[in-house]
Amino acid sequence: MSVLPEIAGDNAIAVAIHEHLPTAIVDAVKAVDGLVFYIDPGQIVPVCQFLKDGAGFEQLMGITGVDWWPRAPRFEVIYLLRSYKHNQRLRLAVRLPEGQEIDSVCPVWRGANWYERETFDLFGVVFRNHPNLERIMMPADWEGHPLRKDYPVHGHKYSYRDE
Amino acid sequence: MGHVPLSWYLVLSAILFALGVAGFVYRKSVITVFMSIELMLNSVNLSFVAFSYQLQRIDGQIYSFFVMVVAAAEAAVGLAIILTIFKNRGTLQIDEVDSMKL
Amino acid sequence: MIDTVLFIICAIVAVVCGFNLVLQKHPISSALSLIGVMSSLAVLYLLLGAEFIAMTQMIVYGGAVMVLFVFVIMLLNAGSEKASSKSWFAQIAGVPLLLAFVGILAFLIRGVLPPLGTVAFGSWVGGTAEHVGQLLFTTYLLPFEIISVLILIAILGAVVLARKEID
Amino acid sequence: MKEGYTRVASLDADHELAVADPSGLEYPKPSTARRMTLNMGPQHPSTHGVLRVVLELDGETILEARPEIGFLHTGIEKECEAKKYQQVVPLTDRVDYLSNLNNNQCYALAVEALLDLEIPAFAQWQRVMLCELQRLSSHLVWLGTHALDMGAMSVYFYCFREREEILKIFETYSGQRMMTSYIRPGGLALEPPRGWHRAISAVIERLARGIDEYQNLLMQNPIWCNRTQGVGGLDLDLMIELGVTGPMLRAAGLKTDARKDSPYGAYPHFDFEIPTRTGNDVFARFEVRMDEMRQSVRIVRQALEGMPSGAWQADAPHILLPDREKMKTQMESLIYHFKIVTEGYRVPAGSVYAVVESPRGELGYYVVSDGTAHPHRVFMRTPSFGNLQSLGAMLEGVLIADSIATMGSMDFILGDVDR
Amino acid sequence: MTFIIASLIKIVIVFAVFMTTLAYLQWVERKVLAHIQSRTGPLRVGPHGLMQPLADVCKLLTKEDLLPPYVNRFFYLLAPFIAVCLALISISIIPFGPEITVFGTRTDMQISDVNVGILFILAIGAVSVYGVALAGWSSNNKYSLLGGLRSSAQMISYELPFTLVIVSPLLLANQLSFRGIADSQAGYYLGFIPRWNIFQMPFPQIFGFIIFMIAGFAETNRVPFDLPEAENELVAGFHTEYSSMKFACFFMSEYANMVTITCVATLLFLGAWHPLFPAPYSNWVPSLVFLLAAILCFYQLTSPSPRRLDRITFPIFGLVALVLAGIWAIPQFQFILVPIWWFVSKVGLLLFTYIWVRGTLPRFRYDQLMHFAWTFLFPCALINLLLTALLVAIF
Repeated sequence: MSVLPEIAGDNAIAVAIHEHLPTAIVDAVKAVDGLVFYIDPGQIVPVCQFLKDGAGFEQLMGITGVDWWPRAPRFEVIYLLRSYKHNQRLRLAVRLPEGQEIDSVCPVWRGANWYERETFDLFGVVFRNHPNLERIMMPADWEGHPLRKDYPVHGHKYSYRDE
Repeated sequence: MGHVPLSWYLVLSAILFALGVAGFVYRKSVITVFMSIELMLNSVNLSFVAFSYQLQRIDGQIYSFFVMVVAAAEAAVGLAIILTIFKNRGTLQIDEVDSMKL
Repeated sequence: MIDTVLFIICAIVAVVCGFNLVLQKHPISSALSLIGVMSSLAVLYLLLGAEFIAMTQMIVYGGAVMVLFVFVIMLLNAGSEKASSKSWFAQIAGVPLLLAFVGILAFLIRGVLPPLGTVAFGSWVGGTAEHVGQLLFTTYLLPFEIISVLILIAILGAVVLARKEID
Repeated sequence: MKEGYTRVASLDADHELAVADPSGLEYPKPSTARRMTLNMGPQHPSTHGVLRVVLELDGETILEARPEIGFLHTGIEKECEAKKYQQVVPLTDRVDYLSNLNNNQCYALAVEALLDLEIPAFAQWQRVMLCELQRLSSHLVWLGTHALDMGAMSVYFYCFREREEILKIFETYSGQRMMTSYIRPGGLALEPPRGWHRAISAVIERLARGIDEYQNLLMQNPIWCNRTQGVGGLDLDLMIELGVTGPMLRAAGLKTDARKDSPYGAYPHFDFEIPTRTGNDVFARFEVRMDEMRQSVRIVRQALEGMPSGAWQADAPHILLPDREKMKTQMESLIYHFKIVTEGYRVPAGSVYAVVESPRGELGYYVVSDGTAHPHRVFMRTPSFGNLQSLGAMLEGVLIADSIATMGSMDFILGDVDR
Repeated sequence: MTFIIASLIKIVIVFAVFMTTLAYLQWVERKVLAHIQSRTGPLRVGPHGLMQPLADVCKLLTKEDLLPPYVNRFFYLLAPFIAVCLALISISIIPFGPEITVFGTRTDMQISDVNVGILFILAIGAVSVYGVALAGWSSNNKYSLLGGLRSSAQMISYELPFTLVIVSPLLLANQLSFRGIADSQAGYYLGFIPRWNIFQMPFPQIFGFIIFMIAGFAETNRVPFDLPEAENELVAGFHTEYSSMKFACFFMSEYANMVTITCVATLLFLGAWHPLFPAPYSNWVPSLVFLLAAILCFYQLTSPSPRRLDRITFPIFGLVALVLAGIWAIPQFQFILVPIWWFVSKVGLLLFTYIWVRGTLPRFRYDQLMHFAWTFLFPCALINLLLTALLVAIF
């Protein structure tokens, strides 16, 4: 039985998640606009499902990544949630080492589709069970993931072979 | 040569009719076969109008008018049938639409 | 003079288009050829003094029937015909038989029929709308009514056949 | 037509199974689903940019629509990471090039939150006023192009005529008509020009009349109503799930607006309403946007009346470039100037997600700072991206012409989608 | 022999005037649209852009003539030819004025008077679908194909109300020739109500006229029925792949069809060249109108104009109008010129309506268009015809 991080102790949403999925929240950080919960990568789908059904977060505003290279774990995947019922916003984050996959939240919100594709395209984070994990911004035959910090920003390499 | 003999019209009609028959026999697409029938009807119409001129009576023209109307009705139904055939079989080749044949 | 020239031009156009109809592989070329035949026939009708029939030919055949054909060909995007096996009889005997048929007809027309007159453009205009209408609504009233019922039936049949839920 | 139609035997598997031939003879399978694949775009007059929509058609009915994006991907988010904080502002202009001030504003809010900077009231009110003018101009472009898509040609010219007046105001403010970069972290880029009050009042009075005129022009037109009513609807829950925000949700009856839900800047001081409709179709979106324009006019009027006096920049010499005159006369200012231009300013480590209501919906900037003078990550949660995601679902089973109406009513900007 | 020479002269005149009209119609359209949309329209080429049609023609002629590689070449080239030929043919049987005597030769102001004129127009209209349909099909482009299909379906659908509504004036006139129909509309009820077919007893054809105009919009593919070329859906519809002169052919045929339709409307419903007022007054109306135009031109000089060129052009236009007023006031010319003036002004008014509508209305959706044709226009035309027939039979 893990304990809720101290900083999130009096946060109603965190407590609710904790009651439902005791090991889900691994960390919490105070950002300028509120708390950010760090979720265990394996439990992101149940947490999201709970937040959508139980806590009224109807909408997924976006999914994106942050590359902390060369720090490890390298990636953070950020989930921006929105509740119209309670007029709340919530930010979830998942720390992800390079090479590790994460479950897609498409079954929870259909709108995650493009955001996950974009995160995959630009960061190379692979989402398991995604219905159509293809490049969305870059051409289909593009090599590399541009928003990674180790992506070369100089030199030319482009092709329009595909489409 | 001042005027055209009426028989020329009739011969033209015969030639067109023969061409229609040829199309009907040789073509393999349902739609072209159908068009060949129209060609035959047209050639017959020409004879009707030519005879009407010869006899100085309009009855021939009336007949050709009726032929046209029947042809129009026939075209409507025929093309609907062709559409249906194409929907069900995906082809217009006449020898591939022969399930009635034993 | 002028009607001879017109007849020869139109006859040539009609025959060439007729051949084209038979020989072209693509249905749309055939359809266009058929329209060519019909237009030249319309001119011939005018020469024969059948104004109304000539215009009806263009309106009904050119404007309605053939548009339907073209429309259906485009809609189905029917491609060119595939060459397929023809019956040996048709291949060997078809063309000679047809030639013989035309020859016999020509012989009948020239030799057996009582001598026919010549066509002078404008010498007899019996086919104005007034004349045709007069006859159509008196002598031929019954056939006219029957044929309108036929058209109605055809329309209904076409609608039923072309419905989407055909099966 | 060599490859006009891609003939697909059947859409669904069970239909193919249904083809059982009693006679056992082989003949081609029935092609009940004769589909045509139509590439709408990336070069198409009605996709408003380089959107590509792959349409699977049965006749003129759309069976399936797959929007494909990325043709305008400029890598702005990557570029931001190479820039200093103050250099990012011009990039935000280019994201949604029809509502750049809202983007500026959102980025400024994010950076100001990280810096914990207090903005003077005058600057805040000016920001609100300009953002609302921007909303008006953006909606005017939307109305014009939307009407043009439907074949109503004249509305386009009327709308662009009015928009021109607004752009002229922006020009007097910033020297730029479109890419203003006027709202910056810490305040405004320049002092508002002399006579701004008079100029804006004149424009806003003209617009107030114009809006009614255009609405009457279209709303009382039966063809327009027929084209728009009952077209392009989608279930509200599904829209929310797909990430739709802004006028499209409001047209479906959900009363949501970031200006009210999470008030920012000077918006709490203003009295305005959130227009909603329940029609959930192209027509309802049209009405909502027209009403929004009226509300914007109302806000601008309030701003003109109650504009507080004060500084147009925060008192933060280490962040904001000093006055040109001061720089030439005061040593301290010169040092600040040198430091800001060469090094930029450091922003405390942390992250923030700032939200504004752009004309297209909720615009959010997620900025992560690692304590240096360059942003570590700038993620733009753009409304068009989320809205466009619902296009495929909206277009199923409608006619091609409806797809044009629907796309017009979504009001997406491809720069906003692809970033 | 005189017949042939007279015919040739007429053909030359009609062709020249018709082509110029087509070119300038496009200038007028651009100007009118521009003023509806608070713009100025063409201004650069010549005063008030008056040389614009010439520039357009030069431009279209000198543009590169593209032949896309995947088209069906024969039909691709044939289609614009069909379109423009058929569009130009129909003008040959339109009469522009009454029978006149020039240099001792009695002749019609018309290239040829066909007994079955109306049927001829209908026949040409029926066949002119092929230009559009073939263009759409042969371009091997999906947008073009959709445009072509739309247009053939639309033309067939609108052909019906169009034809039905034409029959009613024929019933009133008991004629099929345009000249006969025009002549049957001469004269006045009670001395001042013209016997135009829209006022004709026993059943005024005002509804017929409206239906005719609506169907005419559809037949000519104009807004709000311009679905075959709806540029926002189908890029440019059937002529997407056409450039240069071939595009110009389609363009020209559209305008030629417009002119033909308005001419037919004038002949069938608006009393052809018969004036609105009885004879002695009507002869002076043209002069009065030109005089008014001249006064307006000179009056414009009093207000400062934003354009410097107006100071020169307005007096010139005023002078031209004055000269025209003078010409129309010469009694020896009036018997030719006044009927033409009335005919042209009616046609011009209808053409202006076309342009006006284009500047105002949005476009229909395809199914709405079909629905409109079959469930509204067609029954209306049918009822109109039945009522007319009934009343003609009774009285």
